[in-house]
Amino acid sequence: MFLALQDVASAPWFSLDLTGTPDISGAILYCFFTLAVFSFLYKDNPFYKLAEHVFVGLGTAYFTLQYYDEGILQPVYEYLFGEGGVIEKMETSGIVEIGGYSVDPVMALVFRGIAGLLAVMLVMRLFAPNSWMPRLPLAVMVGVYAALKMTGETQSKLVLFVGNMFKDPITNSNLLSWSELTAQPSWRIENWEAFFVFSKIVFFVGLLSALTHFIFTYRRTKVLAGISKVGVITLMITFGAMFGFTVLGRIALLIERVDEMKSYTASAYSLGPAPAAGQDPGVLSLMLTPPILISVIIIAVLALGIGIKKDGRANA
Amino acid sequence: MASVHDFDRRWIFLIMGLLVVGLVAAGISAPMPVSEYVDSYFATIDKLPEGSIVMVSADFDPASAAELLPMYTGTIHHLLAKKMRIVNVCTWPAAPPYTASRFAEIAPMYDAVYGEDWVELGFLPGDDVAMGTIGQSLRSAYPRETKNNMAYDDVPLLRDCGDSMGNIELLITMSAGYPGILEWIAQVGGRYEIELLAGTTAVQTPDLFAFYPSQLSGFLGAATGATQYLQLVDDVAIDGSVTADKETQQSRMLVQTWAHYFMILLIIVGNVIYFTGRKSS
Amino acid sequence: MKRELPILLTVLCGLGITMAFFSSSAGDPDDLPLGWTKAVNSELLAWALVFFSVAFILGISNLVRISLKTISSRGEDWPYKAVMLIVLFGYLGIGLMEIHQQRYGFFGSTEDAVVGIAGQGERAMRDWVYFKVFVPLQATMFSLLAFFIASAAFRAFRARSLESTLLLTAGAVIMLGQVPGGDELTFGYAGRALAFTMTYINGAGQKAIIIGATLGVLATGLRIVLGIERSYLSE
Amino acid sequence: MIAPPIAGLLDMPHQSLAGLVQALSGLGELVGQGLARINLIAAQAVTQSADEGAGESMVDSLWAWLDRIKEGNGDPGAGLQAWADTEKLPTLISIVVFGILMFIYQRQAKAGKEINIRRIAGLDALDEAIGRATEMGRPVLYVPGIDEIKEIQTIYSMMILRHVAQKTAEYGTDLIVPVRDSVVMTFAEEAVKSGCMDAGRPDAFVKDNVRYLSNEQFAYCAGVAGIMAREKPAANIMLGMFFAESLILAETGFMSGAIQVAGTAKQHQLPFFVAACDYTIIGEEYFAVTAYLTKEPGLVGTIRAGDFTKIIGTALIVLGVVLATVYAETPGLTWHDVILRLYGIDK
Repeated sequence: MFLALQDVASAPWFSLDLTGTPDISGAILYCFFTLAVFSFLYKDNPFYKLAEHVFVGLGTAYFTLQYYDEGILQPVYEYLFGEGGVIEKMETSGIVEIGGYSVDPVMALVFRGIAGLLAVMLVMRLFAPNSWMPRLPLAVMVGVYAALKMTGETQSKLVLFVGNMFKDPITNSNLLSWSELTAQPSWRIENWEAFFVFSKIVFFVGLLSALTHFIFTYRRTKVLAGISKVGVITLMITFGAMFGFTVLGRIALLIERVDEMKSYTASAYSLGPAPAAGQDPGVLSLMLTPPILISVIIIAVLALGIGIKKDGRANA
Repeated sequence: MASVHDFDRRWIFLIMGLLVVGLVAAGISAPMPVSEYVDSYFATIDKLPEGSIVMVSADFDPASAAELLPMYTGTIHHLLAKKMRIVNVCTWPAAPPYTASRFAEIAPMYDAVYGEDWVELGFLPGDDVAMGTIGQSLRSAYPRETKNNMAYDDVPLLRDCGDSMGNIELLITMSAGYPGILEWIAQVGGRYEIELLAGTTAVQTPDLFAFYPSQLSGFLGAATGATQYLQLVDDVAIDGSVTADKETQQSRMLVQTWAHYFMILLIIVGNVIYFTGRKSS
Repeated sequence: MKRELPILLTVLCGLGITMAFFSSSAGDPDDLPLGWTKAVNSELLAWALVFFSVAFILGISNLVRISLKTISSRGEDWPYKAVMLIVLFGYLGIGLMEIHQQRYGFFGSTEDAVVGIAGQGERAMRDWVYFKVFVPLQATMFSLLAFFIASAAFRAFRARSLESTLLLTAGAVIMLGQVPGGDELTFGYAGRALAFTMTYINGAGQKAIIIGATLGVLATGLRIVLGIERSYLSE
Repeated sequence: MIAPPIAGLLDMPHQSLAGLVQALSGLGELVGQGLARINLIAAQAVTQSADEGAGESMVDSLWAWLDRIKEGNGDPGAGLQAWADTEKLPTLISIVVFGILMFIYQRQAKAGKEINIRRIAGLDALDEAIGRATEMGRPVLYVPGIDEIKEIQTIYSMMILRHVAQKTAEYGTDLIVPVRDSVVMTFAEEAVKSGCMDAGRPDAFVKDNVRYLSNEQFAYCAGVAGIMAREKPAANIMLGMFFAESLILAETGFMSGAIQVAGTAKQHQLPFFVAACDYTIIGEEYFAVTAYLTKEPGLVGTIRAGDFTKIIGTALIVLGVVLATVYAETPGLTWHDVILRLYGIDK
């Protein structure tokens, strides 16, 4: 069979070793959840609902564990009570470094203690939804992150960003990626100096007109509206180009999915009787591999479901 | 003629699905020409002396693994084949299982020893702040490694790293989005004058042209880049260990081409329907 | 007081972080007059991480509350909600056991001899579920985009007006230029058009959006840090 | 060297394309030559003034003065360097200048100076969408993006949510808010509650309609897709920070027949919203939403300050490009350094 290209000698039913041959029970789960999500393309159905709810449960649990470890155990428990932690330093009268700055361990304990107190206040929401206490930790978070973003983004996306634009002045051709682009075999452009200049002008006209489009409060004179129109054109080409550029990445995802499914069509994963050594496993064996078996089941159930009840909820 | 809105888009889904399944099943592959960015990515790793310490940051999750995992695998093969020492970090919470399983599979091929030839430091929360911390002091970012929970100074490789980025020759990131390569450039690349390489998804690739080659010594862009890179790595990796991966990638590029043709056909058909529909009404 | 205190905290924390950002980092913080701001910065970030992590309790309780309500009233899709809760707490249970076992060791294992629940590796069970269930779900959900991008192109790429014609032309040319076959088909012009459009037009459009948006971030951030903006805290 | 522009057009079909490109190049070359000419003249003028001695010594003394401020009198721990990160000074100056502008315009607006905001189609559509949901008796779905509260777009989305909640409470329409993060959930609850309060209908707040789904990006996405498919909201409002899930949400919403308004300042996701939604609020427009909806003078003043900054910025970019061009052609000039360094460029 053309599908069973690569053959694995034998697959165990269950194995925690993630580097060896995947186990059959895992393969069944893997194929089921993949195909169940794909079934959403046809319409909302029980398989998708199951996959969705499992996903929500599992995703929440996975993230909770990560942040329990990195956000509670490490910065609170390990930091205070762990090996070389604040408490140990208090006994040995050492010094705690916070962000490279030396702090008395008692102070460090007090600071983290306040954090713990505020964290408890946050959880108070559960018991007293209208209490003012949870607002305190929320206020801290907003203050911290708003300041972090304001300073960081102004620096990187405004000041340095605008500054760097002049590093490729109009007439200097070896400073921008133009000559580098020509080296990509499929993206070659002859290194015409003048065309390069022309491109730079396109760039600056596009940039300035698109910026003008985002002026909101000045009266729209004919000139302003005209420049803004050029800006809209630039933005539309930008969107079209980005859309087209993204296609490659998105289709790669689908191909990888199909490839993974294909790898489970090897006879080692077949639920049917094992073929004798050196024998062609046959069509039945292939039909009984997880991807094909499960997709047949899903398609059959969905097709029957349509025959039985037409509840008008198909999302056409 | 049916109007555009009456058309059941599930036909498009079906044709797209069948096209991809059919072509993947056929599994035809052909080699690709290698672009400059990929060449320079490969050369940057290749030219490093034996035993150099390289930090590899896995900044992706299963969703982007389709694009980035082949690059990651290829890079690990390449580094270990060249006898580099790898410090592995993650700024995405869903990445560590991937890195662990990759190393478990690849390291034995090159007789690499944990703690000496490679070390896994695991996930560090805080996005770009975490990157800043790593740049400032690796020891305070990771008091312990993640695999065996050993203290920083008990690991020979980390002892050699010391505390600053100074002993690390190269930083490679497999970057799926935020936080990723742009944040590494801002937080570490610019401040510590360390050489940077990146593997990125298609969506991010256009952002990177501006950084090459001044701030970024090379990059692998999307599936195209991964394919080209694996072609190169195949020659240095231990006998044929990445050949299968390479051929898979090559055949995937062919599927890509046909899927793109299909997209363009869709646009043409969509416009024909639109214009004929408008005339008749 | 109850009204002003949160705003005061926001302003104080905001100013602290801002000061730390601009204060000198040339040298050891201990020797610098504003070195303490680095400590404030570092400590506040740790706080935020703690709050963020603790808040998972709130999210999970919201999820559980709504699900339990549905289950107890036998509302629509209640069996699925039950499955979700089982998966959630099952995985949490496995994970908590493995984390504590790995770090502090219990059930007879010591810290040095880390033994997972099934006896293989420190996070064996967690990773098994991760690779067999989490990975296919996440990757497949993402790969739905391959279909949606096709249908979105089919619907939106119509030459209705000047703008949509430009959108469509740019998209189609870039798609051709991206794949080796498409580039050859157009004698390499699609590839050149791709390079030109991505670098210069796309570059200009994106930079304009980024600059504009950053001004918005600056304005909003400044209003919050200075305590002018309060509407997010139900003032 | 450039071939004669027209010649290429007469050749084979695909070569004629090359001709077109070359013709454009010819145009570019003309412009380029013109610029080079201007450069030359400007350069000569500058060199002359430098020869006269005034320019150079002034610049030199300026630099010396700045260096003294920066480094103090050689003592470690003295001078500006010990207090502030001198590389970040341009950022500090930008923020302070913007802050001053903001205060000036806010005062002006509050004093009654009329400032109008131009029409933004996507925002007019917000009302339309909520109205339609009310007519159909179906809920409104508000997706506040998927980022955590650390993203300013998310904080801002909470402010818009308050207005949307006010509208839906007035109309008596259900508002479903699925959130990806627990902290955002608490903010969203507060915002919806306050919105209902603003409308004078505190009873309209339904706690179960603010739903935490999962911190996992695509698990959240799967959950929202499920809500769209099952509860069939008549209007989907998606405002905030979005990543790859944008198109999954927008297409699923389209398939369920909802009217869709989306807005984000994340440039990567805008193409998908433009393609799949009925109305899109692009980039900075997103940050003008609350000002546009409330017409509150303080907020409008902030927008005005932003506009003014853009005008200054545009002028600076033009000036900078001209200077950088001149500079590239004639190295050795000194006074450009001053302005170039202001933009954060070291030669």
